[in-house]
Amino acid sequence: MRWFNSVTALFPILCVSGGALLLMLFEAAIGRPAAPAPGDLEALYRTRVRAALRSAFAIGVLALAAAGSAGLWLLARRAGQLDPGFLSQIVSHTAGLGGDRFALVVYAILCAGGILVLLQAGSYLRELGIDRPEFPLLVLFAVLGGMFLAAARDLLLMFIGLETLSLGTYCLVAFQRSSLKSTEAALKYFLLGSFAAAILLFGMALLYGVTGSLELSRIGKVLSLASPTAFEPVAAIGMALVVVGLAFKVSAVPFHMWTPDAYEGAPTPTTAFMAVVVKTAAFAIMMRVLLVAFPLGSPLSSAPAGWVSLLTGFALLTMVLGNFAGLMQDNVKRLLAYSSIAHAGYILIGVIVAGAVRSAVPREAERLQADALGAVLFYLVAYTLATAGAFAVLSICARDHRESTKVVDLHGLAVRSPGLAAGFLVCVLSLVGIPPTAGFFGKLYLFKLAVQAGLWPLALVGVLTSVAAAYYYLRLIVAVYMRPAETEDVAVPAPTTRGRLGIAAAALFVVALGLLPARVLSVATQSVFDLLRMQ
Amino acid sequence: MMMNSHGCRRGALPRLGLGLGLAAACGLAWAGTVWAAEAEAPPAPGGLGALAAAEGVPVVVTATASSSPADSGASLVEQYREGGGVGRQSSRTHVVLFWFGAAAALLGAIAVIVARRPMRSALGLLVVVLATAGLYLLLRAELLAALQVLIYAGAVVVLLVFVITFLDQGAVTAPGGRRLPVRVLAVAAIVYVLYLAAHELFAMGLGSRIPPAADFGSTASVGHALFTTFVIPFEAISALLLTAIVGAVAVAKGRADGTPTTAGGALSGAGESKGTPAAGHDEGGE
Amino acid sequence: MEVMERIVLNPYVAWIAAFPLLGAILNGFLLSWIGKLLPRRTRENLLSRSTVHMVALMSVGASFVVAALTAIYLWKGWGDVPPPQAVVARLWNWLPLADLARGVPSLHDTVKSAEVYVPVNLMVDRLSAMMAVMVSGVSFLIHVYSMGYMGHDKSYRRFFTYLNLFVFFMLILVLADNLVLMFVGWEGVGLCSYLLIGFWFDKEANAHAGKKAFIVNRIGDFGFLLGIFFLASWLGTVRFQGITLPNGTTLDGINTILAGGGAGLLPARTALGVSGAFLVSMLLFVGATGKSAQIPLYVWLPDAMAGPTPVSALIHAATMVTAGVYMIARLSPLFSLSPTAMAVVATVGAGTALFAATIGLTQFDIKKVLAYSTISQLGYMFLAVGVGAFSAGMFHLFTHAFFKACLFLCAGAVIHAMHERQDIREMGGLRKSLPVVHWTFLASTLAIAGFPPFAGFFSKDEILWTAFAGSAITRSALVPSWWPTLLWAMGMVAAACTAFYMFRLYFLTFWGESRAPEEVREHLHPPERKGALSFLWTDPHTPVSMRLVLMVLGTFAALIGFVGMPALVLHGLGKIGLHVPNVFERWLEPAVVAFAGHGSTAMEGALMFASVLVAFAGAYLAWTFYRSWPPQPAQAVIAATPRLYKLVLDKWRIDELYGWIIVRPVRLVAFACYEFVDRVLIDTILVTGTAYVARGVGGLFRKLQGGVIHRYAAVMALGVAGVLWFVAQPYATVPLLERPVRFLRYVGQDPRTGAARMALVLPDAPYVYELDLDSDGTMDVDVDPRAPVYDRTVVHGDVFLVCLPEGQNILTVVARSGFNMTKKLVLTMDIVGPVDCRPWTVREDPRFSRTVAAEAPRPGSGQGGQP
Amino acid sequence: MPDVGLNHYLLLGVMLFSLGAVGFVVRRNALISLMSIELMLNAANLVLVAFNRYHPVDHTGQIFALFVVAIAAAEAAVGLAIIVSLYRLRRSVGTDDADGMKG
Repeated sequence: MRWFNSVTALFPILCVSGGALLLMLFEAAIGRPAAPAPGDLEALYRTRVRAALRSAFAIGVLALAAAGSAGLWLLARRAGQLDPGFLSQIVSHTAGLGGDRFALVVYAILCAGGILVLLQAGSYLRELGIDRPEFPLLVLFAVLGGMFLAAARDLLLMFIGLETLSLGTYCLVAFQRSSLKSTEAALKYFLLGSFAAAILLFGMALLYGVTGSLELSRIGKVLSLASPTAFEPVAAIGMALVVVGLAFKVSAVPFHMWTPDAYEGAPTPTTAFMAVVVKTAAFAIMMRVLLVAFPLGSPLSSAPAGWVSLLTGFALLTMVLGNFAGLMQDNVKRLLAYSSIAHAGYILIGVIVAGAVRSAVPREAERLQADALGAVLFYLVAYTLATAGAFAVLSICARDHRESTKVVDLHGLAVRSPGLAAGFLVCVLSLVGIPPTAGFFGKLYLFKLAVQAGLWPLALVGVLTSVAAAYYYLRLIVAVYMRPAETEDVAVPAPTTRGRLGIAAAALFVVALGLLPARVLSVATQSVFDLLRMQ
Repeated sequence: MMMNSHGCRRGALPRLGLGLGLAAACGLAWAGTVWAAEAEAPPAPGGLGALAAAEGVPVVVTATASSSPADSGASLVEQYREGGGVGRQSSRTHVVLFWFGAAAALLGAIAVIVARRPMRSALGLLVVVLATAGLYLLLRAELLAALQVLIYAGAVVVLLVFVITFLDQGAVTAPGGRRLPVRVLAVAAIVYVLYLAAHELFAMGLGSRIPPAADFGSTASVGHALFTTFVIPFEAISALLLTAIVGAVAVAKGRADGTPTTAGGALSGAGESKGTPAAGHDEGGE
Repeated sequence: MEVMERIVLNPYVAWIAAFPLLGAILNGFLLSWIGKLLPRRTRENLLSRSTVHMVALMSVGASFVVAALTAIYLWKGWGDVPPPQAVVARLWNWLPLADLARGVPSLHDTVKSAEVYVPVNLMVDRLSAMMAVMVSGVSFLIHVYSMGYMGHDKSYRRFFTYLNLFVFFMLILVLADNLVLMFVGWEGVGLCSYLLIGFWFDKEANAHAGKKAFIVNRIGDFGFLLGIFFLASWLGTVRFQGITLPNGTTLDGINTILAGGGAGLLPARTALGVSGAFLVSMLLFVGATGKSAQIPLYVWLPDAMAGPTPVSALIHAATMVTAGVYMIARLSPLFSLSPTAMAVVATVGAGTALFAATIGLTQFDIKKVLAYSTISQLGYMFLAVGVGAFSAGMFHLFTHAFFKACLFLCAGAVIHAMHERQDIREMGGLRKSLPVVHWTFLASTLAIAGFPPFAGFFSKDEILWTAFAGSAITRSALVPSWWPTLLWAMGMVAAACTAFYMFRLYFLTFWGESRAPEEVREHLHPPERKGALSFLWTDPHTPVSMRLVLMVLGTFAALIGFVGMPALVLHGLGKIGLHVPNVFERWLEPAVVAFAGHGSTAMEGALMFASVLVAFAGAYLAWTFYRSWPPQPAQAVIAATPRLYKLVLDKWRIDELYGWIIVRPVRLVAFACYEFVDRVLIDTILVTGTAYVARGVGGLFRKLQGGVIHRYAAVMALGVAGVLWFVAQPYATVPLLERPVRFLRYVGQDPRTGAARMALVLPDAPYVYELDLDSDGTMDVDVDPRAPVYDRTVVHGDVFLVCLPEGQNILTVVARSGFNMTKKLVLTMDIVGPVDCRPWTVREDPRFSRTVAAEAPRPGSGQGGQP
Repeated sequence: MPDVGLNHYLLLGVMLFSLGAVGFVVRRNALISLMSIELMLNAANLVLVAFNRYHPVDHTGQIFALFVVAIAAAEAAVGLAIIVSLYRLRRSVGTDDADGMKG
C-alpha cells in the first residue's frame, strides 16, 4: 500500500519521465528517416505526420501529468484540508522529493507551459527546417527538471533539477544549429548559466557546512536556533550566493544580462520555454528555499542584510531596468525579454512581502505570507499564459526559413490574420495589466499586498514602471492594429491547428482568469500553506 | 599580476606550475592512499559537542545561564575539555600532504587561467583534479577520490583534450584585452570577494568535534547511503545525464539540416581571437 | 437598514450591458465563424453590411429598451409593485479581497462566503439608470448615424464591433456596483476609445493620438487604483451601496457606511498630513481628470479628434469623458466629507472651463473647436459637483450629451459634405446646401451657448448659480469666503467665451459666401425646394440616417432642458397655475447628496439675467466679427450708406477698441495657453520629455548590453561582489566590543577563592583571541591554573573559565583575525558584578532580534572602579 | 608545524573558486571559460567534502560532491557540444566574437 501511495504521489514526475523515455526509445527504435527528396511528397508527408505524432505524444504526456497533478491536489485536499505532510508522508523518506500541493500547482503550471510551447513549436520548427525529434524530448526532460525543482526539499535535488532544466534549455537554445545567432545565444546562456550554477553550488556548500544538512527545513531550523552562531556570516554569504544563482535564473537585475541575447537568439518556441517554464520553476524553488531555509524571523530573512532587503534591491532595479530598457527595442523577442525581466521584478515583490510580513500573531503572519505567495503563483499562471500566447503568435509568424520577430513584421497583422491579432492583443493586454485580464489581477494583488505589508515604495515603483511599460507594449498593439504592412510580400501566417489551439487557449484562459480569478487564487493560497508548514 | 607580464616569457609560470603541480599531485595521490589506509586514530568520544553536532548545531553553547550556575559552569567546562581537542591535532603527515596538495591545486588553477594554450589549461585542470582527489583522501572520502580520478580526470579532461585537438585549438588566446578596465574592476571585485569570504571562513574552527565512524567515507558506507537515503536524487540524475546526452547529440551531431558548409581547413588560423602581440612571441618560445 | 430593503435583486438588468457585448461578439467573430460553415450565397448575406448594422443597432436598441423600462420601474413602480431604490443583478463572486476587508476573517477560512469577494454586480439605481438610458440612447442614435457616415468604409464590421464593445464597457462602468468593476469599465472604454481613435490606422497622427490617450489615461488610472486600495483598506468594502442578500446577510457599501455615520472609519489624519477623505477623494479625482480631460491631463482629448467623427461624438463628447463626473457623483457622500477636496475639484473644473474656452477662441479646425468646448463643458460639470451641486452637474452632463453629440454629428455631416475638410476657413455659406445640418447645429449652438430656453441654458445656469451660492466648499478652512464668487466669475467669463466661439464657428461655417475649393463647391448645391420643409427629405449631401439622427438630437438639444427647470422658473410657473416639479432633481434626489446652497430667488434671477446677457453679448460679438469673410465690414456698405457710415464707423471703433483691449490680450492669453501650456509644457515636457528620459535611460541600458559575454560576466561578478558586500558588511561593522559580550557567561563563584568564575565563549568567526585577565598590559595565558586555555588561541566554541580576583572586573581581549587580514583590536570588557551570584539577565539585542547578550546586574557602583 | 584544519581546506576552496571566477571573467576563449567553471565546481566540491569531514554523522557532503562530479561531466558535454557547434559555424571559439546580438 505504501508503495502504491508513493507511486501515486510521484505520478506527475513518473509520467513525464516515463513519457520522455518512451519517446526516446521509440525514436531510437524507428531510426531516423532519410530527408525526403524534394519531389517526394509522400515521404514529406510521412515526416510531417511523424513530427505531429511526436509532438502530440509529448503534449499528451504533459497533459496527463497536469491532470494527475490536479487529481493529486484534490486527493490531498480531501485527505486533510491543511495537512501539509500528506503527500510528503506517503512519499518514502528518501531525501529530496516532496510532492506537496505547492509542488503540484507548480507542476501544473510547468506542464501547461510545456504544452503551450509544444503547440506553437510545430509550425515554427517545420518552417525553419529544424523539426528534429529531440525538440519535444528536450522539452519533456527540461520540464522534468523543472518538476524536480518544484518538488525539491533539499539542496541536492534542487541542484540536480536546476541543472536538468538548464542543460535541456541550453540545448533547446542551440537547437537551430545552422544559425549563428542560435548557437551564440546558447554559448552565452550556457557559459553565464554555468557560472551562476557554480556560484549557487558554492553557496549551497557553505550552507551545508554551516548546518550540516542539505534539507531545507533542517537548514531553516538550525539557522533559527535561539543561540547565535558564529557561522552566521558564513551562512549569510551562502544564502547570498544561493540567491544570486536563483536571481540569475529568474533574470533579475543585475544578473539579467544574458536574457535579451539568449531570448533573441533562441528559436522562438525555446524563447517561450525560457520565459515560461524556466522562470516559473526558478521562482518556485526560490520561494521554497527562501521561505523554508530562511523563514520568517530567521536572522537571514529580515535582518538588515537578509534576503528580504537583498531581493528588494533586486526588485527595484529589475522593475526599473526591465521596463525602461524595453522602450527602445525593435525586436519583439528582445522586447519580450525585457518584459520578462520586468515581470520578474513584479513577482519578486510577492516573495519579498512573504518575507517581510510583520505581525504579532503567528497565524496572521502565516496567512499574509500565504496570500503573498498565492499571489505569486497566480501571477506566474497569468504570466505563463500571456507570455506563451504572445510568443506563440511570433512563432506562427515564422515563414520560409525566416522568423518574423521585428516589430515591423507585425505591421498589419490585424488585417492579415485577425484571429492571431486578437489573441496577441489579449495576451499583451494581460502583460500590461489591463482589466479584465489575468495580468491585471496579478498586479493588483501584488501591489495591494505590498501596500499592506508597508512596502509602499515597492508598490509605487511597480505601479509607475508599469505605466512606463504600457508604452512599449502599446507599440506592439500599434504595430498589429494601427500600421499597414510595410511590404506586400509579407506572408500571411497560416497557423496550424495546434498553433491556433495554443493561442486560443492562452487567450481564453487569460480572460477567464480575469473574470473568475477566485478559484485559482484560492487553490494557490491553499497550496502555499504546504510550503509554509513544510517540516 | 599576470597581466603585467606582457612581453616576458609568459610561458614560464604555467609551465613551472604544471610541472610542480603534476609532481605534487601524483605524490599526493600516492601518499594519500597510504595515509588513508592507516587512517586517523579514533579520537576520544565527544561530549556536549558531539551532541550539538549530532543536532546539527555547529555552535556548542547550548546551556543557558539560567540553570544552576555553579554546576552547569563546571560541567560545561568539563564537556568542552573532553570534546574540544578532537580533530585539532592532525598528524604531521596530514599537514605535509595538505600543503603539498594545496600548492599543487593552486598552481594548477593558476595554470588553467593564465595558460594561453587551451591544451595547457586542460593540463592545469588535470592537476587540479588530481590534487583535489588527493585532498579528498585526506578528508577520508575514498570513493569520491576514486570517482574524481575516474570521471573528472578520465572523462571530463579527456573530453576537453579531445575537443581541443579536434578544434585545432593549439592557437593562442591571450588573457586580458581591450576592455581591460572593466575586467580589472571585475577581478578586483572578485578578489575582494575572496578576501571577504576567506575573512569569514578562516576562523570557522579547526575540525570536527565528533569522531568520524571507522568506516567513514568508505565505498561501502557511501554506496549504502547513495542507494538508500539518496536514491531519489540518484534516479533524478539519470534524467540529467540523459538530458545531457540527448542535448549534446541534438546540438553537435553532424549537419543534417542544411548548414552552410564551411571549407574544412581554409580557416585553420581562425581559432585565434583578436591576435595579440604576444602570440608570435610565444610561438617562438616553444 | 431601511434604505437597503428597497433594493430588488433581479438579474435581468444584466441584459442592459449584455446586449452590446453580444452584438460585439456576433459582429466580431461569431458570425464569420458561422459563415464559414454556410454555402457561399448564404454566407454573403450573413456577412453583408446590413447584417452588421442590424446586429449592432438591435443590440444597442435592446439595451436601451431594457434600460428605459428599468428607469420607468424605478420611477413609477411596476403595476402594484412600488418603485425600488435600485435593481441589482448579482452575477458572480469575482475576486477575493478578503484581507482588504476590515475584520473579515482569513481568506483561507472563508473562501466560500460572499463577503470576502468583490462581486460582479450590476446596479441600476436612479443615477445609473439615467446614465444607462442616456448612454444607450445616444449610442443608438450614433449607431444609426454611423450607418450613413461609415457607409463606404472598408472596415465597416470592425467599426461596429468596436463601437458595440465600447458601449458594453461604458455600461459596465455606469452600472458597476463597486469601484473595481467600475475600473474594469473605466479601462475598457479607454481601450476601445484607443482602438477607435486609431481606427483609420493608415494615418500616423492617429496612432500617435491613440497612444497619447492611452498613456495619459494610464497616469490617471494610477491615482484611481491607489484610491481604491486606500478606500478599501479603510472601509473594508468597495461597493457603492449596501445590499441585503436574500439570506439576510447585510453587506456594507461605501455610501451606506458614510451616510450611516461611518465617516470616522476614514482616518482624520494620514501619514501625508491630510485627512483620509481628502486623500482618497484626490486620488480618485486624479483618475477623473485623466478620463474626463481636466487640467492637467486634458491633452489627449483634442488629439483624439483624429478618429472618425461619430466616435468623437459618442466617446469624446457624450459618454466616456463624463465618466469622471459620474464617478464623483456616485461617490458624492465621500467627496462631501472633504470640503477642501471639493474646492480643489471645483477650482480645477472652473479653471478648465475657462482655460479650454479661451483656447477654443482661436481654433480653426471644426472638430478641435468642439473638442475644446467639450473640455470646457466638462469643466462646468466638475465645477458643479465640486461645489456640491451633484444633481446640477449630472444635469449638465445629461443635456451636454445631447447637444454636444448633435454638434459633433453636424460637424461630421459638414466634413462629409466638404470631402473630409475640417478647416472652417474653407467653409462658409453651408446653410443653404446643408439646411438640416444648419438648423440642428444652430439649435445645439444656442443650447451650448446658454440661450433660453434651450437645454444648455437651464443646466449651465444652474451650475453658475450653485457655484455662486456654493457654501459646501467654504466649510473648508482653506477656502476663503469669496472663492465661490471667483468660481462663478470664471464660469461667467467662460460662458461668454463659449457663446463667442460657438457662434464664431456657426457663422464661419454656415454664413457668408462659400470659401471652399472649386472642386468641393461644385458639389455643394442647395437641395431642391419642393415645399416649405422639403429639405428634410431632399438633402443630397447628408444620408437620410444621418439627417434623422440630427433632427432627433437637435430636438432634444432644444427641449430636454425642461426636465430640470430652475426653481425660479418653476416658481413663476407655479404662480400661473402650472405646478411642474424639477423632474431631474427629484429623480436624482435619492441617489446623490443634495445641494446645500444659500441665496435668494432675487439673486438667482439676477444671475440668470446676467448669464443670458453674457450669452447674447458673446453671440453678438461673434456676429459682428464673423458674419462675413474676411471678418471685416465691407467697404461697399460703408460707401453706399453714408448715413450709416458713422454708426458703422463707431462700431468699428468699438471693434478696434475691443480688438486692442480685449481681443489681443485674450488671443495672447489663449495663444500662450495653447502654445505654451499645451504644446510646450505638456506636450513637450510632460509627454515628449518623459519619453526622452525614458529613452535616454533605455539607451544607457542598451549600451551596457554590448553583446560580449565577458562584459556580462564582469557585470555579474560585480553584482556578486556587491551582494556579498551587502550581506557581509553588517557583520564586519558590528563593533567587536559588542559581539563577544554575547558569549560571556557567569558560571558561579569559585568555591575556593570566592572569585567570580566566568565562562567565556568566544566563538566569533574571523578572530582568534588572546586574553589579558589581570589588566597588566601583558597577555596572560593562565590566570587560573584550572582554566583550560589551550594553545593561546581561542576559537570557535571554546570556553574559557576565568576566575577574576576580588575587585577585578576588567578583561582585555585581543582579537586577531586569521592571516592578519585585519588590524588588531583591543577589547575591554566591563564585567561588573561577579560577586553577586545571581544569574545574568538576558538582554534582547535589537539588531539581531533574538537572545544574544548577557548583562550583569550592577550590585554596587563601587565595583565599577578602575583596576 | 601549524595544524591543518577545516579552515585551511575552506580557504583553499575559496581560493580555487576565486581563481576560477577570475579565469572566467578574464579569459576570452570559450574552452578556457568552461575549464574555469569546472575549476569553480571543483572548489565547491572540496568545500563540501571538507565540511562533511566536519559533520561526519553522515555522508551528505560527499554524496553531494559525487553528484556534482556527474553534473559537471554532463555540463562539460553540453558545453563542448555548443562550442563545437559554434566552431563549425564560425571557426572560432573566442567569446569576444560572439557579439552578434546586443542592445
